[in-house]
Amino acid sequence: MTTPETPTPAAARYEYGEKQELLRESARKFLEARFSTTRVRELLETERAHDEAAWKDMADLGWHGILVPEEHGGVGLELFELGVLLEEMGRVVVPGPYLAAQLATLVILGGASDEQRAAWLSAIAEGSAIPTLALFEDDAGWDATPGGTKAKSAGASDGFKLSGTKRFVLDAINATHLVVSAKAPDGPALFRVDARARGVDVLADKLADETRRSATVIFENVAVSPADRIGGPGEGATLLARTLPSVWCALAAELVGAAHRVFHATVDYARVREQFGRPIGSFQGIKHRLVDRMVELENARSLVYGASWAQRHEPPARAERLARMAKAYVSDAGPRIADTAVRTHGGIGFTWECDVHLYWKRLHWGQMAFGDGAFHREAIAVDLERTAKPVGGPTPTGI
Amino acid sequence: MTTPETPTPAAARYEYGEKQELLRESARKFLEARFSTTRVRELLETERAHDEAAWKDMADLGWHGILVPEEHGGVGLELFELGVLLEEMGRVVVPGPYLAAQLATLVILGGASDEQRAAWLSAIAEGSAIPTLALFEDDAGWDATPGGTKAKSAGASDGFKLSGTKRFVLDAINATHLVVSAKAPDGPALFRVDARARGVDVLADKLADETRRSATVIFENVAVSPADRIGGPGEGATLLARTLPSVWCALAAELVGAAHRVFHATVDYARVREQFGRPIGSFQGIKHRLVDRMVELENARSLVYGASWAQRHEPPARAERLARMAKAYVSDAGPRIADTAVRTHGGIGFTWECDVHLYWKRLHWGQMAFGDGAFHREAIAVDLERTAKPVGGPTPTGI
Amino acid sequence: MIPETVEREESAEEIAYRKDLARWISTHLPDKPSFHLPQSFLEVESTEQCEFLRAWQAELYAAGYLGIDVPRAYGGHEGESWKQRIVAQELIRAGAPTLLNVVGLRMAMPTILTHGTEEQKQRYVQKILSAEEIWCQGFSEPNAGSDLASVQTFVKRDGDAWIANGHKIWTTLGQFADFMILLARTDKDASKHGGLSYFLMPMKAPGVDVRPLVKMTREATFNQVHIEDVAMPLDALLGQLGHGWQVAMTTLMFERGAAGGSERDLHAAFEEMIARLTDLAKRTRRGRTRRIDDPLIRDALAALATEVEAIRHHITRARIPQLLDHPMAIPLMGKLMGSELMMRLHRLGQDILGPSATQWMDSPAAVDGGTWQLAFGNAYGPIIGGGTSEIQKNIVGERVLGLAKG
Amino acid sequence: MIPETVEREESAEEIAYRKDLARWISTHLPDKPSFHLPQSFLEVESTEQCEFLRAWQAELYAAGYLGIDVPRAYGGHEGESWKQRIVAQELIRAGAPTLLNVVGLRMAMPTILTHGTEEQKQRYVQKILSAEEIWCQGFSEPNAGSDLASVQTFVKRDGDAWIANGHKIWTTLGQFADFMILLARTDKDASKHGGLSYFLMPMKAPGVDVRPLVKMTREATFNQVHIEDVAMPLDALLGQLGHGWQVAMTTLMFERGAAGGSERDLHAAFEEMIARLTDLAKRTRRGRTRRIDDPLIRDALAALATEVEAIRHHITRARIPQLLDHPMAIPLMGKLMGSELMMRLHRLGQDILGPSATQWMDSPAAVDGGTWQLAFGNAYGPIIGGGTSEIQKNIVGERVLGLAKG
Repeated sequence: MTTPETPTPAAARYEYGEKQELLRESARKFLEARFSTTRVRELLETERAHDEAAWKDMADLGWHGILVPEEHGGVGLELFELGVLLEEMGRVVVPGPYLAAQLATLVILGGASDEQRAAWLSAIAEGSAIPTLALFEDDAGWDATPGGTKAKSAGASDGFKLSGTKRFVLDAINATHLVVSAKAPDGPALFRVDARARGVDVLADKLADETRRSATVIFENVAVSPADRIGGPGEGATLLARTLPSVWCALAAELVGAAHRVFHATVDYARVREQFGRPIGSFQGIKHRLVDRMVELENARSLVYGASWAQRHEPPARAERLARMAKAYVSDAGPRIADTAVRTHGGIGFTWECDVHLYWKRLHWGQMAFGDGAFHREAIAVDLERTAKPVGGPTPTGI
Repeated sequence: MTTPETPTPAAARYEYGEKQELLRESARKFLEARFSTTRVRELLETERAHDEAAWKDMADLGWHGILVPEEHGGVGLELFELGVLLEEMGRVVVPGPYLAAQLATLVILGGASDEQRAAWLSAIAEGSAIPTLALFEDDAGWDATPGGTKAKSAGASDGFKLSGTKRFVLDAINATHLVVSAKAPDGPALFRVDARARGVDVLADKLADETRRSATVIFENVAVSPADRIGGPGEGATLLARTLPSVWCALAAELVGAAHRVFHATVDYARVREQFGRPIGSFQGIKHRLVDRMVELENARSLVYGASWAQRHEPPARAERLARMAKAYVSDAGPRIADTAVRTHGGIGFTWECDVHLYWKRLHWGQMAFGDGAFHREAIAVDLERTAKPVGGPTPTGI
Repeated sequence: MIPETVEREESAEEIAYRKDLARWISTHLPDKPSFHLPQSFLEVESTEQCEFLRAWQAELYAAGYLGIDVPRAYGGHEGESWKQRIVAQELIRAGAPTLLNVVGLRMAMPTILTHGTEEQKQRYVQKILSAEEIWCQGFSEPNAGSDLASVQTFVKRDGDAWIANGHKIWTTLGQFADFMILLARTDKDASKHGGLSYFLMPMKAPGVDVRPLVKMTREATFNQVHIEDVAMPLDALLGQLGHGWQVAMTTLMFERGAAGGSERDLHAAFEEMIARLTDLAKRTRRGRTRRIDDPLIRDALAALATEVEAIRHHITRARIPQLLDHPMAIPLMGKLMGSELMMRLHRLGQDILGPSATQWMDSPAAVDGGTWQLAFGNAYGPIIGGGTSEIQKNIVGERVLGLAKG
Repeated sequence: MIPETVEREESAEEIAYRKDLARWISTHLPDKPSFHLPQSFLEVESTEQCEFLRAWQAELYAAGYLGIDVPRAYGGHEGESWKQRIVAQELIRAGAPTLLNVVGLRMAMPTILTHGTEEQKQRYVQKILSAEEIWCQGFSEPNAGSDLASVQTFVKRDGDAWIANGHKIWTTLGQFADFMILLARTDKDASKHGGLSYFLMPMKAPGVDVRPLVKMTREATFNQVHIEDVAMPLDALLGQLGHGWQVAMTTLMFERGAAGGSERDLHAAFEEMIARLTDLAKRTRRGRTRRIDDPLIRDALAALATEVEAIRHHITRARIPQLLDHPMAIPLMGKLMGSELMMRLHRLGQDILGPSATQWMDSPAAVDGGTWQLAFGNAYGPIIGGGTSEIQKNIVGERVLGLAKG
């Protein structure tokens, strides 16, 4: 019970070896060099917040194709490794469409046919195609059940005509392709639509998180070829149900990176800032709150790692539960950590000049994106209820 | 904007004058003399936890008839004054049926006919009749909607036959009369039933709060005379709806007294107990938590005073909302204050010897009694929704 | 519109005053200007905003609705103070433009009335009420935030003048202000608290350099003020030399609402906020479900409404010494309770909005023009300004509960 | 019953071990005795409880399920430590009686194995495993709770003996114990921390007076121990003279789970707790509504299940140094996180129960015999014992985050 742990067989759990650590180190080096907060602040003043030079260099690093199989020009890593990369991106609150493209790629990889993979993936890996998810609607929840967007049949050979309005489409203004959910005559469907197609209208949002871009996208009789339907007839909803958990994990990984960075910057500040002749971190009012946030940050990280691994290695119901847990937890812990950061910094934490607000806004954006905590917890409760077995009284408290 | 407040006309708001302060002072003097924690601990070891000598002395003080009009031998004060008295009782975690009797009296006063008042009230004021409420059932909520308890007609002149099971009947073992809700052939009804009537079976609970007694009461074909029906045919539910808010206020007043006493005992302990060469109250970990609890305690007190006053002086919907707010708030604040008391006392706070647990248990009992916070908040939300008017954006934060 | 909940507790005189006032406001309320109007005095950025609000305050003053309880000798109306509170409430309820010169009204004026000479009162008070002269506060410094007594700005006597040098920060309205209430060190050898004095510094004097600071909301509404050899007349000193700490505490008492009826003003804003959140939840949806129908939202809304109601009843209770354990308990906890409650109300607003809470001002996808998000960000102002919540908890813990200093 | 969630991460060898063990437990589980069995070793009151649990521990040991990773020389089985963890998990899942000699197993044994002489290891370890000798802890004193280093119990050398005098408190199992791990002052002139030493004190020696303390649950399960001129042999000293603080820190590290795999044991208990709360909410009602159908309960349950899941993944992550900011971050926060989470789980249990949570043990109206309420009250034990949550936060803040001492 007391001697150090003997490692259990490596195959059974995620390992974090040289490959992952190399990826992290090179990512950190690149991102810190290219996305200093000075640079991030420059980019957020631009319309598209998209650093095209950095984007090309990321292609050389293989990042766009991190999930794309080698036969299509990618590096064929898994969600877990994408998470490592996104965590680093979150640390520097990277602007630009990387997250959007990877989230869409997760869905495409989950449903594309061999032909589609051959046709689409190499451009994604090169960075020349930038897909994004256009799933949400005013009258539909975060579960991406298709709402009012309809794909009418436009005759057998002509494919579909797509009409409807999608909200909160991440980086729509930077995207080359939109992955759109819609109700087709034969059931829920998912389409890949050229962002520049006739009838696609992108109305840019203005986000509180200025490092991000999103938009409302209106589709008006947009012609879609049958070759651009992802998944078979009627499979759109199940395909989303299967792939969204990975999307949540990836998003949560990015948010954990942001939370991690702003938390540790806050700890550093509490160590040096003095008031009443002492570092403010020596006051329990500050110290204990920081420890509470540390526990939350560590919980979030462990959940994200575990959930990311689970998407490939655990049964779907458990993988989904874990992904929801990771997203739900970081949805709530992120803003709390950001709040502690502002409060601990005092007046300076409330200024534009101090970087804290960049993280505060990113973490509040993340709270809501792809479902807030309460949304995911309701689904977790369904799963808990489903799997609970009849048992007796409480477990002991002093074990 | 800045000079001291000019008092607004006294008639418009509750005053707390000589009468109330005299009542409080005499109550405190009597209760501290007669209900030291040594005495309370003796009483809780007895079956009925009922100090009959003190009960008789309370009659002489006029406490049993505090709400009973003077023409029936009482002193004819209001709920606000009863609250003052109950707050003092809560301070010493008084055992015995006083609370139970007053809660039932509030309901009786709200619905009894002139004949019933003449017949019943003087015995209550004397302390020889001890009524209690028997309202709750397994399958009914805290709103006391009659569940499975039925009052069958036993022929026109013979009154009713009552059958059913009531839960959590406060001080049933000390009561002489039970105020029972039931479904009569002509609608919801409320009856006063002799606790010793044939067919009444009292199964004592064992409560975590050992200063309290409650029971499950089973009624099996209990004969009830028509003269013992409180309110007219079909009026049982509206009568309860009208009187329960006063019951919640009275209960909340008692709980505020308990919370107040244990909070200030905890502050006193934090001022004298030293660790690391300093009073523990000098550590922000303790200090800030105590301040948080102080704010909650003060909120609870103000809500209880305002709600108690409102029952007689504000329109029913608002009076009900305030009563629910007072009970909901103290339901949650009470256990938090009790939790802080245990934690601040450390190991000693977890012992039987230390009085903290008496309050901890009373406040946890109070959390659930007559509806927990969530139960009342749902009803408050209904009222908020009903009364909300269409308005615009947020109010300013920096006013 | 007179809310029934207030009416019921009021005398006929109060009700009549409220009705007259509401009528006056409804006929005098200025049209919305073409530019964005700040939600509070903490958010005044542009000269056009400043002048618009200055005119509105002047109109209120001219109509007898400001300085009601201030002596006539200093420009006031020498009336009953409850009227001033009703004015504050009704302005909030009517959604009237914010008052501009709030540092003057809530901090400088009461401090001058308490500690000032007759000449100082005559010189300054009326122009505060009329907004002819705008005031700002010069307490905080980069290294004196929570630890206010460690200010380093130094004022020395030089013949018939005081000469000030130093660096103040978080100076709201600094870019428009005519005067600053200045806390400065006048004796470096005295004790930390004993070496301070309190001045009324002209902001337009040579050597005052106001540089904007931008908030995380992108609003440039507070400033750094660099003070270099600024000369002040001898009567710029308020109170006695070396008594600056005590004078500053008076200011903070008034700022924190511990000395006026400002809980009551606050309560009107909170009550309005509950009404607006309820309304927001009724007109927004998640999927096809109205937010007001989400039990988690309902529970949170009811819980916050309960706390708002508690503040209302604090006001009634605070009149009665026998119902208070400590005379300062309720006043001293006001700033802590109020600022944190307002933050939680705004957090609930964000939860109600859900994904549209990610939208900023004037985004096409924003609800109510993104003003909920702006106000949410700005809710940090009252939490951090005037002593953080941690400082407030120390004050309450030590002064009210008698706990030892840390 | 092997829960699928654990199985999936395990090797074939682990799965096989778990299956064999589950089979062994199911065939050896003792019948429920006529008396109440304590929910944990913290709640052992009577001799019959003690002897029942002693026999069960002895049986587990004899079957090779205790001391798996302890050297054979000291009575162990010299096996792989993952097996010991699986044993802990399966015992919880099977609802087996609690282990009795937990102070011995989790505190005394690892400390003796770390700091003891060969003779001490041989003398004590095997009898801890077999529960032949019961241990208790003698750290806290009435005036040394959070401030442990201020203990005043004094041990002086007298010829061939150590003579102890003092007063210990909160001594769980003290009434049954054969030995106490004793932290005492041996040098009054040395520094507060430097004057302490660590002893293995025989409890049956003359001068040891054990007086029961009753908990708020009415259980008499911990004690005050008055020590009056108690003579101990020279080899009762563990570690060096004057190094008691360091040895005690080793003990606390093991107690707090910072040094073994005890998060994993804990996780099994937490996971089981989620299952039991879910089940409780399915079989209890408020009015006609199942508690599990209340959205507030659902949300709280899912939130707690998420935190339980996080603990599980801490274990996986803690293997990988690159994924830790500080090597002690996860171990050191274990006690804080675990004890507070268990309290919150129990609070949710009370919320689910609602009015029936007012009922105590064996009340006819109690659900599950009132055991939820008993366990709720006892959840304060782990929060306060072994260093309160405030002390834990200081430790984590200072050692992991590098914040200055207060």
